[in-house]
Amino acid sequence: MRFAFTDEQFELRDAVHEMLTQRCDATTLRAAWANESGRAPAAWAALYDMGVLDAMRPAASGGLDMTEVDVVLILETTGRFALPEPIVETMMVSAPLDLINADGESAAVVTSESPFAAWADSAATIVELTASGITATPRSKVKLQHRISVDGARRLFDVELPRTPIVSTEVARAFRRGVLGTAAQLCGLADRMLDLTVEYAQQRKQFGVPIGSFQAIKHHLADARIKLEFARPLVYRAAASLSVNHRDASIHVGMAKAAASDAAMLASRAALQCHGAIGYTTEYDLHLYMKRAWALSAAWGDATWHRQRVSDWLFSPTQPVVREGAQ
Amino acid sequence: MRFAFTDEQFELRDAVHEMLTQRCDATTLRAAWANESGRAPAAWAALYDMGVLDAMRPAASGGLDMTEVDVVLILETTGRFALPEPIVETMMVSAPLDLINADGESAAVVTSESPFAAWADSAATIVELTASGITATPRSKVKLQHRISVDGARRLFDVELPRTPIVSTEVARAFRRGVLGTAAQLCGLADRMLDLTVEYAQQRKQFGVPIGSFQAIKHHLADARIKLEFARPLVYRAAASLSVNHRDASIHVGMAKAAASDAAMLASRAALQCHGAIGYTTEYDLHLYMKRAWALSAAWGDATWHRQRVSDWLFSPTQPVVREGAQ
Amino acid sequence: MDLSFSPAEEAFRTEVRRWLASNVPNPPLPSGDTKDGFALHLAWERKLFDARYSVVSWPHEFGGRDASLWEWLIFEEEYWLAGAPQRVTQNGIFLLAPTIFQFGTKEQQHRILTNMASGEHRWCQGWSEPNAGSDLAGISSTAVRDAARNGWRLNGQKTWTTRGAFCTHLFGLFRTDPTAERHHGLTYLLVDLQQPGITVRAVERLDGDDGFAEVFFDDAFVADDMVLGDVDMGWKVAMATTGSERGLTLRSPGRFLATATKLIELADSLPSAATPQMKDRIAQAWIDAHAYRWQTFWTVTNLVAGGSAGPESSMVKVFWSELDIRLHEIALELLGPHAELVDGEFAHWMKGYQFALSGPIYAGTNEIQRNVIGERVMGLPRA
Amino acid sequence: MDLSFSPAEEAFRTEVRRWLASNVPNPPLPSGDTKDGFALHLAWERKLFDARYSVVSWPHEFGGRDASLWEWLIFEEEYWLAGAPQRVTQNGIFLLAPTIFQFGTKEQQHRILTNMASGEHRWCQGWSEPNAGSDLAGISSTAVRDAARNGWRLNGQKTWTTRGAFCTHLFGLFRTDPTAERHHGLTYLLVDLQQPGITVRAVERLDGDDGFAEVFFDDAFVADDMVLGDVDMGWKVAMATTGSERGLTLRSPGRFLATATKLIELADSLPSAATPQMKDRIAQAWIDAHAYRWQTFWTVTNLVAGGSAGPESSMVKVFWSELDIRLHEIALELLGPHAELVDGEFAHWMKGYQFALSGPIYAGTNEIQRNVIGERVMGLPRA
Repeated sequence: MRFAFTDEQFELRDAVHEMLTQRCDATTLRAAWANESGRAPAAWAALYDMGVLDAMRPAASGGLDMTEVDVVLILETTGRFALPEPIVETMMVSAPLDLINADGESAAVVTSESPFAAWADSAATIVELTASGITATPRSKVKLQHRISVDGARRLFDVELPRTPIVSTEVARAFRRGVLGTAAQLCGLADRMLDLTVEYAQQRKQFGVPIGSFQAIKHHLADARIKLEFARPLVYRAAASLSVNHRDASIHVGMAKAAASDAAMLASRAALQCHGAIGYTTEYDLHLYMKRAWALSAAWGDATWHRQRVSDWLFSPTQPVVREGAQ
Repeated sequence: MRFAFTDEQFELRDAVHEMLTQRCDATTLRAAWANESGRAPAAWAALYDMGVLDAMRPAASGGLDMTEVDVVLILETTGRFALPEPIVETMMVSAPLDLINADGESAAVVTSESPFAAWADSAATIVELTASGITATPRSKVKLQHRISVDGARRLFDVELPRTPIVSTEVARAFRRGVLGTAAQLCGLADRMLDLTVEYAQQRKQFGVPIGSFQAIKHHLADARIKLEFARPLVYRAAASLSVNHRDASIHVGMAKAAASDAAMLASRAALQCHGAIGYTTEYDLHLYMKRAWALSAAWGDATWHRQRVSDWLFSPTQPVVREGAQ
Repeated sequence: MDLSFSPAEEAFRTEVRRWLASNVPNPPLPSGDTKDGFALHLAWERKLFDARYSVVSWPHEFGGRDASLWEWLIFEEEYWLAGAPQRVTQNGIFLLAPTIFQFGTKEQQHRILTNMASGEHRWCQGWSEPNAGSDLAGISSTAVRDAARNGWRLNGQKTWTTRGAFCTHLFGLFRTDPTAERHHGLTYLLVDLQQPGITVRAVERLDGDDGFAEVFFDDAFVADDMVLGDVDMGWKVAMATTGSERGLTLRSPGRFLATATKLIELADSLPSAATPQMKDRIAQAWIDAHAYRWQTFWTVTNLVAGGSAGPESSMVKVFWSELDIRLHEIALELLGPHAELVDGEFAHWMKGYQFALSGPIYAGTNEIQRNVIGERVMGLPRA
Repeated sequence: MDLSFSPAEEAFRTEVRRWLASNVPNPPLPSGDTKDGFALHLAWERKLFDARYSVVSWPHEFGGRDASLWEWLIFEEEYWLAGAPQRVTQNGIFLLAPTIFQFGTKEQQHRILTNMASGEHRWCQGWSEPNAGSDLAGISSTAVRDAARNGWRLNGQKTWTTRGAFCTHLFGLFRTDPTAERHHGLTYLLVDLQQPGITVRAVERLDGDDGFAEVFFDDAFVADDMVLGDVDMGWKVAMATTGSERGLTLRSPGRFLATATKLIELADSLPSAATPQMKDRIAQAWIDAHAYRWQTFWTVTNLVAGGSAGPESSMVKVFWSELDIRLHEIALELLGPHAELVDGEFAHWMKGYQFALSGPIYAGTNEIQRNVIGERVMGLPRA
């Protein structure tokens, strides 16, 4: 048993962190809210150059053959910076199945749980996960209708797909990877929101003292931090289960997404309340991360949806001794 | 619209409060835990002398013809003192239907929601509320088996009733009165637990200051107080609805019990946590009230049970415009 | 105890319901926190005023109906259940007006109130400053005596001024005695925003509307007849207003009953999302909305009998602000992946959620309110 | 990342599971917090000791197996899943022993540890005093030097001493420098309770058992060789212990996994009470129990790699103590009117609920823990 990341995995995470510090700060996010694509091209290009976009792609087709464990920290980091890019759709869902080319193009994905295709207008391929299998359609053949998200950088679209052949039956696995990637991003978002709040609470003074010295503030933030610190291990464990195709991987991923969604929502509540009015303005940066957290906590199945699946599994008559679920 | 009690109603409440201050203090409760009956005879005798036991009984049979509104404050007060007596079973359920004599004897009641007969061994009559109607059996004809409650004063019994004729069909009304009486007692219990805690937090010092000056203590208690202050109006409103046989009385009573149960449970959590270890001993009085709150919050249908009925009603296809529910 | 409304009150309810049914804008107006939306709302408020529905509880002479508290509550219930527009003039009508009735001279009342009720003058609140938020006594904007012109010269900055960008006047506290500290030496002033020396900068709110404003004072002028209450005694006057700010709650049960009703309709329209566990939470929220209604009836009965609202109003503020968030959280969960959309038929739920999130922050954060409850309601010692 | 246990570890798990299956008392022992129940538990602990399962992680020379942290965790998981008795000697084994390993002399280790592991000596904790609860530095019990007898004379009172009435020894802090204040001038002493000058009074716990004790010192004696660490440096030593007190959590994931499993079985046995909304809450609690398991695996991997547990342990303490209450609250709701019974087949749930309620209070209240998290984990300023 070794439940930890390798130095290499941390180094890759740190490299991405450093790159995003340069190419995906709050200014970049505000630019994405305003520009045509809603994206951060410089960051995306760098991720491509670093090989991140093809990390999960089979070596045979030019990828790095990495596993979910290798990339989960990277995804958490993209959440930390609220990277406005379809990285989960591209890196986690499409590339591993060779549904798109390894030349830095992006994919948009629709599933019954996430029916709106994010950044579809700038995607090369629209991937659909259906009960019967996966389809991949060139954007040119897809009718898109723009929908507006509360997160100004997330460009959503209703899609009208032509009949196209099933290109892969790995639906379950693709879906789980999408869920895992989103759960990881939510942990990063929660972490970032709490950092912003601690920083603010240290310097903002009322009644002659920093508001962070008030017990009410401390306890709000402590509760949010606890929720996050107990969601992360479930996310990392789910990554490991996916990487070995664990029998109960879908349950492990569901546990992770339920916990990560709840943690991100609690962090956003605590962050906003502890900031007060300043956090309620769009001039302050908090909302850029908070609105992403709102969107992703509901995407790819929200906490209630995944908890329902865990519940159905726990209480299914065919469920083997529940302790097995603990292994 | 006049949503308030009359001076007479307050005076009667005050008289009962004063009497219980004399005859139902913590020492009395500890005696009830230890004695054979689990009851407080002096307090019961006084309630009889004051006419309280027969307040809801028809004047024609020697009662005072009072309504639920007239007595709800009295019941709240008996909760405040954790009166170890079957007052709800006797005064609210049995006397109004003349199921027992007006000579100070007591009744025990069993329903599907409260299957254990409290203080049945000292009751004159065992009343059962069944789908088909109400039965009333002399204790001598009933087989009792003692069950032990976490509340040492509450003597519970499994009952084995002989076949007996239905003596009344007013089941629904009798049940609602039992629920209302229990909800009122829960408000009184919550209030008492919070008073005990505030008193303790004012004098107990740690770090050189009263613990009540810590924001964490204040906020725990404030939350419990808020829950209580918004449960009370529902209880009083339910009393009024019962007194006029309102079409939706069962829903109003269910709303009241759900709110009162939750308020009492939150108050007991806050009270214990703010007391710390001292509250965790039986030498301190808090547990005498807290354990009654635990028992009554589950009796006559717990919060979940009543909320389920409200939910079924709200979402029943036959439900008239919901706004009517507001009238 | 009599929980029925009188025939007269029921008749009033029917009259109000009829009038609203035929006059409430449909489709609903756009947000009143944008320039254009605000203008449309003003037209609606003018319509209300002409029908004497703008300020039903005010005296007839100022455009009201001398409605009783009960009639006012009935009006509010019907107003919200009819889905009528949010009142963009509410800060003047519900926060300033009660103070003017209490502290204003007859002359001030006549000069100010009717114009306020008609929407001719729109009032915004100037409480907070960059360094005076929860700690309101930290106010540093100054008013210096200008004897020559029989008035005062204002300098400093106010912030978080709701709808300040669309208003004509501001009411707020200014430090008139520079030697006094904290709550002392403050004066309650009524300021015309349309004058040189005042700059108003709109500030975008969470939902993207210009709901806030910063107001900068650079030797702006206020005449003596725009001082409310006594000079240097502004804190006492202001407390009366923040009292009624939390007292706003007096009017809001109808708002949450309406939201709870819409929530039930939403669940009915989304059968697959409306699981038993969601219905359980909806039932709880609906019960809470009614608890608030009856708690309000309890308070109003007491007020009508001559009682007064004390620090208990802090409990009310915490309760409704957190209920409002719960109601919207449940709706967003029902909507699942559709929740993030701010276009289409469900957009008002995300809009409402963002609005609800301000509840625990404004009018004294819920943390401050819980301190007040602990100290002034329950008698716990101050820190 | 490798989330599988080694063949050797799995073999150990199997061995433990087998041994427990054939040795765990059935029916379960009565509460270990009563005189008779404690005696029965001691017999069980002796049995564990003889099979070297009493202190698996200790060195062989003290009755252990030199088990790795992983084997220890595996043992604990199996121990709880087998429904084996609560460890009535845990305060010595899990709180004092780590401190003795860290601060004790070789001689002390040999004199004390094996007797502790066998249950020959039972140790209780003497931290709290009537005026030193959350504020531990308020300790006023004194130890005065008695040079003639090469030891110390103790006076004062300790309280909330878990199972003090059934123990033979006490470890705690006493003020050896009367001129020093707060954290200074305290010494960590190991006290034989069976001597004149010591009075132990059992105090009844919420559930009616004599789980607490007050210990009165009236010129009781402690020899120099029962001083742990340096004189006047007791606070540093004690902090190590309270560290491992919260570190108790290292062993408890198995406890909550077992409770969650029992909760699911309870729901299966009460189909009419197990509504979808209850199942939803059960699933959440089950997820939380596993979150705790994996958070522990994360920490242990770090410890095995040479890392150390810091203030993060405060997060763990808050998490498991509130999870324990949730698990039992759900069970009581499933039981409805049967919940209040303390006889019959379901009685252990009410018993467990009452036990769980102590979690947020002992070992530093959760309010204190949240302060620690805010200040030492997140870096917020002290009040």
